[in-house]
Order: sequence, then C-alpha cells, then structure tokens
Amino acid sequence: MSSTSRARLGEEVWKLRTDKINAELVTLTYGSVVAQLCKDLDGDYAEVNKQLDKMGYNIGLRLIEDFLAKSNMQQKCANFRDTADVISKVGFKMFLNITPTIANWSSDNKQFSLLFDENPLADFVELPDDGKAQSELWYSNMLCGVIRGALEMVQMSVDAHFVSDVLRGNDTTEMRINLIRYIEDEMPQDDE
Amino acid sequence: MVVYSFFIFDRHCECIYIRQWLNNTPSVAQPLSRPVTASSVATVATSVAEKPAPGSRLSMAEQAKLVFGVIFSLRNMVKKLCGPEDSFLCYRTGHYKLHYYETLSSLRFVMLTDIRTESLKSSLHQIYVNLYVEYVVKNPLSPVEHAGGEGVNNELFELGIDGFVRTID
Amino acid sequence: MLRHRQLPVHSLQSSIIIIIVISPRTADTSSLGLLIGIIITTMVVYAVLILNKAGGLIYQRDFNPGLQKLSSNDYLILAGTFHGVHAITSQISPTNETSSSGLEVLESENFVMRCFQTLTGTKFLIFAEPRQQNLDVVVRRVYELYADYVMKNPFYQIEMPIRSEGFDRHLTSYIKPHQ
Amino acid sequence: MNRDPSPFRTASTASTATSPTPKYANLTASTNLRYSLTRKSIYDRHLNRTKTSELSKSAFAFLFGEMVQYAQKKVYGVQDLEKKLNLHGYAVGQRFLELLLWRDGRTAKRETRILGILQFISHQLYRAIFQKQADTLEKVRENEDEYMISDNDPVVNTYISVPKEMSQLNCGAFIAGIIEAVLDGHCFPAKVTAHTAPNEMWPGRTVFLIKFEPEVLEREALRVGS
Repeated sequence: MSSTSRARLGEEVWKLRTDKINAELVTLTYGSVVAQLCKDLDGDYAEVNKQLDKMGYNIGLRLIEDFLAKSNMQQKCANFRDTADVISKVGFKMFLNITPTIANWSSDNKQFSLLFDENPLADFVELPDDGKAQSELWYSNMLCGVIRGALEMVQMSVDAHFVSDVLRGNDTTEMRINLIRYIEDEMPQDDE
Repeated sequence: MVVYSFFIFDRHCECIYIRQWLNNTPSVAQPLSRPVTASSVATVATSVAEKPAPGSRLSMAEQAKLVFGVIFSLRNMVKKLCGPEDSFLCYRTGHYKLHYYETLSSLRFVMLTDIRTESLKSSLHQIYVNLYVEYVVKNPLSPVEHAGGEGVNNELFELGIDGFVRTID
Repeated sequence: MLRHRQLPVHSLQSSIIIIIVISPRTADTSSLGLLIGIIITTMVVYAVLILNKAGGLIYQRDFNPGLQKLSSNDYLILAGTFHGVHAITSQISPTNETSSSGLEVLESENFVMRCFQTLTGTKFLIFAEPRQQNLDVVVRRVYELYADYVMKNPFYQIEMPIRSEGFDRHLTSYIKPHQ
Repeated sequence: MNRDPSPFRTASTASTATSPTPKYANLTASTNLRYSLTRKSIYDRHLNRTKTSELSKSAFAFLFGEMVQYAQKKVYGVQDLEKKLNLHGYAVGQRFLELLLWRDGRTAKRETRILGILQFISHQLYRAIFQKQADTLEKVRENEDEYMISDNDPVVNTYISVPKEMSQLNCGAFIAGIIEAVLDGHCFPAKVTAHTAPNEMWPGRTVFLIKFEPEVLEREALRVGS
C-alpha cells in the first residue's frame, strides 16, 4: 500500500469511524497521571519514565485490537518502512489526530524517527523548575510504551525512546524506533 | 474452476489414492508404491511419496497425512457441535477450498479446489458411485482392502477421474 | 425517537435487508453508521466463540438454538483442537501464496461457521444458519465490540476468559434481533 | 487546602480568587527552565488553541483504563480506589475551571447561589468537557445539604464493566472529582460521590451525590434572608 493511501485510510478512520472526545480532557488527564507518578515515585524521574513506558506498553497490548478493528487492516505490513507509515498516518492519526513526520532512516531500514510537530499530550505543560526534570523526565514517554506493546502484538519486537523534547528546551520532539526482530509465528504443538 | 488435488481415505484412515493437478492439467498420477497411512507415513521413505508436491512445501505423503488429520478433526467437531446426524461438507481458506464426502462405509473423498468452486458434495458422491464402485469395487482383480492404494490406481479409474475433473471445470 | 433508515444493499444477497436503527438506547456510541445495531432480518446466529492466540477459549456464548449444549470442558477441548487444525489448514495450501491464511469458512449440513483471525492471533468464531454469505459483516462488528468493551475495560486481563457485562449486553443487542 | 498533587503548572494563570491552585510566585522571578529559541513556548500560544480540538475517545478510554489499573495496585478496597480517581478528577477539574472562566472573559460571573453553581456544572461545565448536558439536576428531599446530578451514560464508563466482586465501584468517581474541584473553586466546598443507579434504558446511569459543607448552607441561608 502506498504512503498516500495510508494517509487516506488514516483520514477516513479519523473522520468516519472514530468517536471523539474533548482534547483538553485527555491532555489534563494525562497530566494528572504523570503528576501522580512523580509524586508516588518521589521525583525519581528515571523511574517515572520507566513507569510511563510500562503503562504505555499495557495500553499498546490492548490498543492494537482497537486499531485493527477500526482500521480494518487485514494484511501485515510489507516491510518496516510500511510499518512506520502505518504508525504515523493511521495509528497516530486515529488516536491523537496527528501525523508525526517520519525521518532519519538508518541505512538498514530498521531504525527511524518520529518528529512530533504537535503533541496533544503536552499542551499546557511546562516541566517542574527543579533543576532536574528538564534533563531527566520524558514527559510523553507513555507513547513509546504504546508503540512497543502494539507492535509486539503483531510480531515485531521494537525499542522506542525519546531523544529530544521541546519541553526540555530542544528544538524538536523526536522519538527513535528501532526494530529488534520479527517474532516468529507461534505454532501450536503438533500433538498427533 | 481449478481442481488442485484429490484424496481417498479408507475406513482404516489410510490414504489409498492421491491425485494432483497443476493448473488444471492432469499431472502424472501419483500412485503410492508402498502402504501410506495417516499414522505410519512419517516413517515411510519411498520415492514418490517423499517428493514435495509441486506448489507445496510438503511431500504428497506428508500432505495426505495432514489432510486426514484436518478432516478427521473437523468431522468430529461438526458431529460434536450438531449431533451425529450432521456432516462436515467443506471449508475454505483465503486460497483454497476443501470438499469432503464420507460414505456410510467410512470411505472419505476429499477434493481441494480454488475458492470460487461451488459445493462438490454431489460430485464427490458421483465419483463414489460411478467411478469408485464401478472400476474399483467391481474390478475382480482389485483386492477388498487397498493397502498402499493397491487396486485403486487402475487405468479406468484414473481416466474416469480425469474426465470427471474436466466436466466439473 | 427511533429513526429508521434503509441503506443500499451492496455485496449482500438481495434477500437480506439491512435496517439501521439509530436509537438513543444504544450505548455503543461509535460514529456514524456504527452507533447502531444492524439488523439482518434473515440471519440467525447460533453462537460466538473467541480463542486467544494460544488457542485457549476465552468466550463462548449461545444466542439461538441450533447447536448442541456442550460442557465447558468439551468447549475447551474443541477450541484447542480447532486452533491446531486452523494452523494446519494454512500449511496444506496447494497454492503458492506466501501469506497463507487458515480456515475462514466451514460448512456442514446444519450450520456455517466463519472464523476470523486477527493479526494479533485472536480468533473469532461465528456459528450461524447454513448458507449465510455475509457473516463477514457480523464478524467485523463483533471484533469492534471486542475492541471496545473488552480491550478498553480496565478490569479485563488480557488473554483471560472474558467476563464483561458490557460486552455481553452489546453483543446480545447486536445479534439477537437477527432472528 | 492544596489538594493538587501536581508539581506542574497549568498555563492558565488567570486565577479566580477562590481557586485553590498552587502559588505562581516563582513564575516570573528566576526560572532556570530552558526554552527552545525556535519553538513557541506555552506562554506564546493562544489558550483557545485547543478549545475545540478533539482526540479519539479510544485514546481517552485506554489512558483512563490504565489510570484505573495503576490506582488499583495501590489501594485497599473500592472506597480507596474511588478516592484516588476522585483526586485525579479533582486535578483535572481545577484546570478546566480556570480555562472555562478565562474563556468566558468579560461575561464570566461568580456564582453565589447553590442552584446557580449546580446549573453551571450541569450545563456549561458538562458541555465544555463532555459535549452534552448532564441529564438531571435534583435536590435530595430528605437532606437539606444534598443534591444530585445524573448522567445517563458517563463518558468515562462507556467501556467499563465492573466485576461482580467490586459492584460498589463506580469509576465516575473521576467525574465526581471534577465536580468537587469546580465547587471548591467557587467556594462551595462539598463532598461529591458517584453511584450507579441504572434504569431500564440506561444500564450505566450514574448519580453524582453532592453533599455541601455546613458553611455553604449557612451562607445560603443568610443570602436568602437578606
């Protein structure tokens, strides 16, 4: 499937098959979750990142079914480039109404970046001025976990992490996604 | 319509006949030179049966074994779900369709076709009545049991099957 | 407050009429046409089964009489068997296709079964009256309801048996009117 | 009474005098935060930018579900869980109130009567957050200090099936928290709880029970008297 038809599919699912909700409710609820973690983990931002990733992972395991059911995709992606396209143009589109830019492919086509021009999770957000949040906390880290969990369910083991974030004073918000391997189909035991 | 292959299993669950067609042109018949049963096939090393079937990753003998496993399970599943009166007719995947017909004497006829083919229930019944009974059962030279396919792969039966497949076409 | 609309009957047999009912009662508020229970007047669905990716039965429910009542243990065995058979049906494909799908439709004298396997390996089995051609519509809708009322329920544990009152309710209101 | 667990500040600083939001003293003074030179900071973007923007309800459902699951790990029993959800809602409610009042601009008015504030909640607030009004607003007959707002199908509960062993739970406690924050912000301190009250049409119908603190009723009595 071509990149443009992916984009068309994303638009279509967003317009016709997605129930909408006030964006600010999502933004503020996410903020409340992050804030709660910062409090529970006593400002240990490395742990907060980890916990956000874990929560995202749990979401990803479930969200993939919603993605497949609503997008009606029945064919596996032809390659990892195609997967990147689908993540950006269909996945992000149908859940967060954004299409992050795909960039910085590695030469072996196993790593790419998503550049977030918009990030609805981070509207209204300024990190705490405590001298360390800006260098330690990845505020939107849940997104990494979501991608990792969702792709695992369709037989791709990936690593996803942020490398920059405008909340930290960077000029871009960039997530790096790295294909570790394709997971072999689980075959039932031949019990004859 | 495309017919890919045709199997007969006897009441001992043994595969007594395999036939394959490629792109609907009759290929060389694949008589089984040695007994091939659903349970013993894995250990039998014979010439023809061990060669991968054209268009398949499996040898014909392995394929027959798997086909039997599938129809046997599905047949039992159907009877479990809908009672012993019900019978399994066919299934299709995205790429092929498997038709099944079982006689009261527990002979099982299986035909693999493309997915556009309509039900072959009556066709398989015809093969049983007009070909199997006529050319195999009534053949005085054919044994009662067909271990290893003995007595099934005679010329008249072969020709009959070929002709029949052409008419289904 | 009920509004009835008729949709063009595409790709379905002409004997089948789809009526879309927009009802303030339907709590499954998917957008547009999906708000909606689709009533296919001539269809009778007997049962719905869901298998997790390991072949474990996580949901079984009868909707209309047509199938035998089995013990829950028998259902578990049946699910496991089918899971294995499904994998083999893709192995014995006589065609050269690289992506080989397993069993999608099974027919017997008394019922037809549609099996839909998602890319994640979950299987949905819909049993219905024989000669139903449009079970694809039903199975997709069941998948959507599963995505909504099972996957989005924080009290559901992935891969475990589904005990979700919301899923039951929406499935019933979608399938029952078919008779 | 600062119930805000958040170390973050919302961008909206247009505070109502009564809102128990954190202090903003260090905002202008000496900040050590880094800002991108090429990107607009939250202070440069218009606050109405996201007023009408939408995200998928699925995204919210998954986030909310994970929030519930996380909260569930650290609680003893249903009440405790509802309390956690209430606090999350409270944090969201505080911020929504700020946004709402700021957006009302010159037409914003301070509600001083119980009925006024309850109507504000079941109409304006509900519409702003959930794109619908609350379904009913009632007074509890037996108790002078109690009111009920009902929602036939609370957005947060759409996909949730509560297991039998937790049948007392209503995750609408989150919305109760939002309501509580808005009441607090208007100086109508109250306890708000969510209760499942299904009817034939609406199996997920939820009633938010609002119990005002005594001082609210005292003040109300004074105003009626004057």
